[in-house]
Amino acid sequence: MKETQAYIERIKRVNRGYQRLELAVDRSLTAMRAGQALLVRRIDKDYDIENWDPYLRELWFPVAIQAGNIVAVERPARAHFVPGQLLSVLGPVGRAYRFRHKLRNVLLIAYEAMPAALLLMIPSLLAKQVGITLVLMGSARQYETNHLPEEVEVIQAEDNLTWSDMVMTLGWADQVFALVGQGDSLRFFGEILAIMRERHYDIPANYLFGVIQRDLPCGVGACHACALSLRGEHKLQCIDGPAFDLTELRLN
Amino acid sequence: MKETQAYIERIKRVNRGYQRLELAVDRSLTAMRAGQALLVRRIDKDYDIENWDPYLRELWFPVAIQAGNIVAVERPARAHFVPGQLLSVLGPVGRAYRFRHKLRNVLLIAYEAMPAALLLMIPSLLAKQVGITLVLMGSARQYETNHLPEEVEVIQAEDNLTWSDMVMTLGWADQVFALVGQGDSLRFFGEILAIMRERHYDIPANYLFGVIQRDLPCGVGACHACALSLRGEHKLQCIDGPAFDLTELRLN
Amino acid sequence: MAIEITKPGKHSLIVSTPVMPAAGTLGFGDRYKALLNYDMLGAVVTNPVTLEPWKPAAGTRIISLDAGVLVHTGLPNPGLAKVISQNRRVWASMPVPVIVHLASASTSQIKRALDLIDTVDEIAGLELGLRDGIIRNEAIDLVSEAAKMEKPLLVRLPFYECGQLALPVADAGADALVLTAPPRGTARDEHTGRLVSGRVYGPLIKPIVLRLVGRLAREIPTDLPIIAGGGIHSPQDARDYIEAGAVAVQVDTATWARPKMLERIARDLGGWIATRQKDALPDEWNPDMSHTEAMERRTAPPTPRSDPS
Amino acid sequence: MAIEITKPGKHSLIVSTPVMPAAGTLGFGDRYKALLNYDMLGAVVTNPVTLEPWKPAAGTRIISLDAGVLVHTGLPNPGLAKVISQNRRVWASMPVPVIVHLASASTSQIKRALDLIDTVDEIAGLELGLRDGIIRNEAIDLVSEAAKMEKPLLVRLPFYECGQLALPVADAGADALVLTAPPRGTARDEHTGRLVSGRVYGPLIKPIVLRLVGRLAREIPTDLPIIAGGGIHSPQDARDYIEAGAVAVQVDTATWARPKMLERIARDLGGWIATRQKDALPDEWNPDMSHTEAMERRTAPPTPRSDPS
Ligand SMILES: Cc1cc2nc3c(=O)[nH]c(=O)nc-3n(C[C@H](O)[C@H](O)[C@H](O)COP(=O)(O)OP(=O)(O)OC[C@H]3O[C@@H](n4cnc5c(N)ncnc54)[C@H](O)[C@@H]3O)c2cc1C
Ligand SMILES: Cc1cc2nc3c(=O)[nH]c(=O)nc-3n(C[C@H](O)[C@H](O)[C@H](O)COP(=O)(O)OP(=O)(O)OC[C@H]3O[C@@H](n4cnc5c(N)ncnc54)[C@H](O)[C@@H]3O)c2cc1C
Ligand SMILES: Cc1cc2nc3c(=O)[nH]c(=O)nc-3n(C[C@H](O)[C@H](O)[C@H](O)COP(=O)(O)O)c2cc1C
Ligand SMILES: Cc1cc2nc3c(=O)[nH]c(=O)nc-3n(C[C@H](O)[C@H](O)[C@H](O)COP(=O)(O)O)c2cc1C
Ligand code: FES
Ligand code: FES
Repeated sequence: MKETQAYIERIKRVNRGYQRLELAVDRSLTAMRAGQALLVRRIDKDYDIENWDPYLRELWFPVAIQAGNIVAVERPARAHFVPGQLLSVLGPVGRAYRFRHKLRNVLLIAYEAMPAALLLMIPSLLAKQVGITLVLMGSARQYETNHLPEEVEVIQAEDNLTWSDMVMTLGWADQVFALVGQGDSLRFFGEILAIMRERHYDIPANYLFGVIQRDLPCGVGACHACALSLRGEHKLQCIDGPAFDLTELRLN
Repeated sequence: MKETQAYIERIKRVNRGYQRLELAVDRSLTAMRAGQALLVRRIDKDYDIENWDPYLRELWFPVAIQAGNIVAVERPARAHFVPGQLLSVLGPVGRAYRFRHKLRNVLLIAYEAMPAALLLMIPSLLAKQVGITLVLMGSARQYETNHLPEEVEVIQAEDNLTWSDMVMTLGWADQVFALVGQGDSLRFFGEILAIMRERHYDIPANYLFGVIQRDLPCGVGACHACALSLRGEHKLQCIDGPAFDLTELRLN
Repeated sequence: MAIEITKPGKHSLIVSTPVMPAAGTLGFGDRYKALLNYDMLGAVVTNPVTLEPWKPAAGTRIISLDAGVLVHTGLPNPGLAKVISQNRRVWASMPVPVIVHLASASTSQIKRALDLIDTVDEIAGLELGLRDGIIRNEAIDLVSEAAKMEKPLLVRLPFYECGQLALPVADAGADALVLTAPPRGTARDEHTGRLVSGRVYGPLIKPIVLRLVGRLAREIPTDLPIIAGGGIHSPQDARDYIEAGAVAVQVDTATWARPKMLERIARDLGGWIATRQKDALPDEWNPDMSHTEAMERRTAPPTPRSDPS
Repeated sequence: MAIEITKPGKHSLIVSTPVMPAAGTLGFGDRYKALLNYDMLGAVVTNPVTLEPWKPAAGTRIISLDAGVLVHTGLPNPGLAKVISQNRRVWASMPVPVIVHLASASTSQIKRALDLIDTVDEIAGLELGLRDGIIRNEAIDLVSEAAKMEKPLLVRLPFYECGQLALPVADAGADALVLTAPPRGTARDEHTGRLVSGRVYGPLIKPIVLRLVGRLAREIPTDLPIIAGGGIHSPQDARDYIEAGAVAVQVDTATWARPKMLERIARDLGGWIATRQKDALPDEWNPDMSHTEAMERRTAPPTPRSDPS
């Protein structure tokens, strides 16, 4: 965890809703792994002119890490960015996802959230011949996936959060990462868990992970505003997350 | 007084401290006269994303009005502007300066204020063969005047707010406009008045005008935050100003 | 719509839209007529008026804050009689009820003020502003006196004391509570280096006052309407106050920064505008989207044009 | 510098810089060690601790506001005994005094807490946080009980009640007053549409609390130090509180948004930095100007580099 500066080197539209920003970052951040994120704040060239609106840093998950200290992220298209824009960056925030030793098939779910936090793992998993299925649920179905590698199987869930072949997809997956949107994150997790339980009577440990991406005021484990209860203890999204075993998380 | 939109068409550095912005404005604003100003606020293309910092509009005095609905202003060089930037504009604010019928020589004073509010009158007065002297006092002496027409005589006042030939300059002028900076505007006026009174035992009415440019919360005469006392009555900077007869203004 | 913003009975004041300016923001008359459409408002509240003339405060009175502003005016006004004589024709032509805000008075001043106000048909109601730090008994005396009037009586409570005063003021005869006056504060004038006292305005006031309103709405008699205000900067801010229990809202300094926002909020809460979809294009119901804006979305660079309204 | 931030006498607590974090912003231990230099601070105040463990609040607890944020945590902590055992080694290695913040207690809890705290050498002082809405007699009881401790006792007063409580709390034995806890508020979570209650933070809090501090500084005994905080976002904000009568300041959520600002304020008020000229180039005393920034002023585009400190 360090505070460094970055600047926006290139901006590219990836689909109707999102743009891809390529950030020239501090070298240390190119070692980030899938699951880790940056807390970002625009800064002025003249540090004395500080604008406090917006107030908190935004949580940006890398979708790719490239040569030349470039970290790419996806941001909503309606936000205004310009190449050369300076950013203050806290990172890396959080822990890398822990994959099964002999992972063969992974199921990724994005529910009421754009899937950015799940994309960085894709190239390396594909290189290891891992099969990847991405299920889009709720408003995530509006996310267009044409720019993703064609090896990724994309499924649009129904309104009731199921899809055909669901039992098969679940049986086939060795591990599931379910990313949910802000706000009612715990309720979204609860819904996913309920549906999984219906289809999959016994959910083993280290199988179903919930990935949470609420705002993080401090990002360093100080404010405890991101605390979650797991088996009696409290854990922090920013330090222990973003992925938690859904069977251990207290959802109310 | 209308609310219109403008955009920044061109940006040019005029000296070390200031940049000139050429604004493409609503046609009605090209009829503005010296003394009148605009209340300006940057806006986003998407009006829903509103940033409330800074909160109030800034008071911008035109320094030139050009063909093609262009109004030019001078702003501090350290502020960041980009061509194409959209602005929300309230204007015109205030009354035009009233010049003597047979004006031959005018004395302009800028004290703790950059002289922008005094510059729009220059071309038309020069065209009418009016002699113009510009005295810079206090921090206004840092304002570089190379870009002004060479017919304007520029004088740097001493630290005690006087200059050599002061009695002559004052005697020679038919009218004086003394522009002061924000904050202690009334004290600045008091100092100028005191020095004038020493040199010029009897200051006639309609001779010495104080020009004030404090922040204007509403600009339309509603909030009364810009009220000044003149001969028992209260007058508003935004409606009745920016120029007031200094001999009538209550300064404490 | 017909919304009763004061207690039912002979005094009741009915507006067609639950949105009005806060005292001190729109002037005594119709200063904003070129910038917003008064038809859309529910009522107009005047700047604070006092029985005797008050002079403007001297020195700096406006301090820019981060996302806010500190203002101290001294409430300059030429006194109630003159405010009435100067503005009654404008008030008569107003399409909506005019509520006069009377500031910081003594009971004897209130007596004299009522004698004036009750004779002026153009005044639809009185909003009495209680000063900060006022004690309970003084507040009760003032309100009891003002409640003798024929016209409806709104009472604006100070920020810190609103919790303590709400019930006594209700008992003393207020027809509606206005919650709250903005909090006072102190800030440094960057030009002079001096500390300046005044009232603090900005969007961050809203969550603070919203909580006060929500709590008080549960405590006061249900037939006593609350008109809420403090930091309203968007239609959603206004709706939050309604949801917290207010029957109407007052918009304060947002109008200075962005004049059409008051009208936009009024159109929204008055049912003139369907809640706007995110990403929808501007339309005629969106009064602060000028033609320039609408065009700019399609072509670049835009041709600046004046706002149509 | 040597600044006494508690009443002179056996309890007095001396810091070298009049700047510290507010409770709840820097954690229980040294979570910010990678981001700021603790040497520069005057003291560290821990997150609120309770005698028994408290669980995190459920649901949304962070709402972005215009130039501010609303936060509700439920003050999760594993209870005083565990906080001590988990952190005392870190506290021992801290270059500055550690003040433990004890939240919302009963007198019996305070008794038990003191038994624990008085045995822990790594704790330099106790900050007792009085809950919002606390009544005078309860506050007096709590403070009288806590004042029996050997270590210095700071008492943080709630926002609305600070005026009423300052003198009784001083009489009851507080060694310093901390003014004030942030105001509570209610805001809408845009994701769920629900109203959420919590504390309101942001720069607009500062002028409001600054006025309260200025007034109270004139009312309370002159030998009772005030530690002031609320909305501090710049060295000037901090200096304003000192000028208003505080001996030291607490910086709250500015640290989250911009971690080095706490250190910058501490360096500034600690005499480590000459007041920076407008337009001066960044220098080593300006800890939040990284190399990247310094270079960017001369060449473009910049080569991003990590911050040196
Ligand atoms: C900084 C400060 C904050 C206070 N906060 C509160 C509070 O939130 N609620 C409360 O009931 N009492 C508060 N008080 C106490 C209050 O001043 C009186 O003790 C209380 O209102 C009883 O009135 P009184 O007749 O004793 O004093 P009064 O004669 O009514 O008031 C004495 C002085 O205190 C000022 N004052 C009164 N109330 C407040 C207030 N809320 N905030 C700031 N200044 C005030 C008055 O303007 C006056 O200058 C505060 C006092 C101070 C100095
Ligand atoms: C919205 C609101 C604002 C109030 N503002 C003030 C104030 O500024 N100063 C003041 O002295 N009294 C205020 N009160 C009145 C206060 O609640 C009590 O009347 C007073 O503190 C006397 O205490 P008590 O023993 O009657 O009530 P308590 O039992 O102490 O309190 C009753 C309830 O009111 C809450 N409360 C107490 N004080 C405040 C407060 N300041 N702001 C918000 N909630 C509070 C408490 O948390 C509790 O839930 C306010 C009350 C409300 C509802
Ligand atoms: C009887 C009386 C007369 C007052 N007259 C004035 C006045 O003429 N000018 C002034 O600045 N303040 C005057 N004040 C002080 C005002 O109470 C105070 O400035 C006012 O509340 C301003 O509020 P503001 O800070 O919101 O502008 C007067 C107060 C009283 C009680
Ligand atoms: C004895 C006691 C125990 C409490 N325990 C909890 C708890 O475990 N979790 C919680 O969310 N709130 C608890 N509360 C409520 C807290 O008072 C309240 O949430 C706290 O003040 C949070 O403040 P915040 O809004 O600043 O986060 C408890 C209150 C008391 C009096
Ligand atoms: S964001 Fe502050 S503890 Fe996690
Ligand atoms: S700026 Fe509001 S009355 Fe002049």
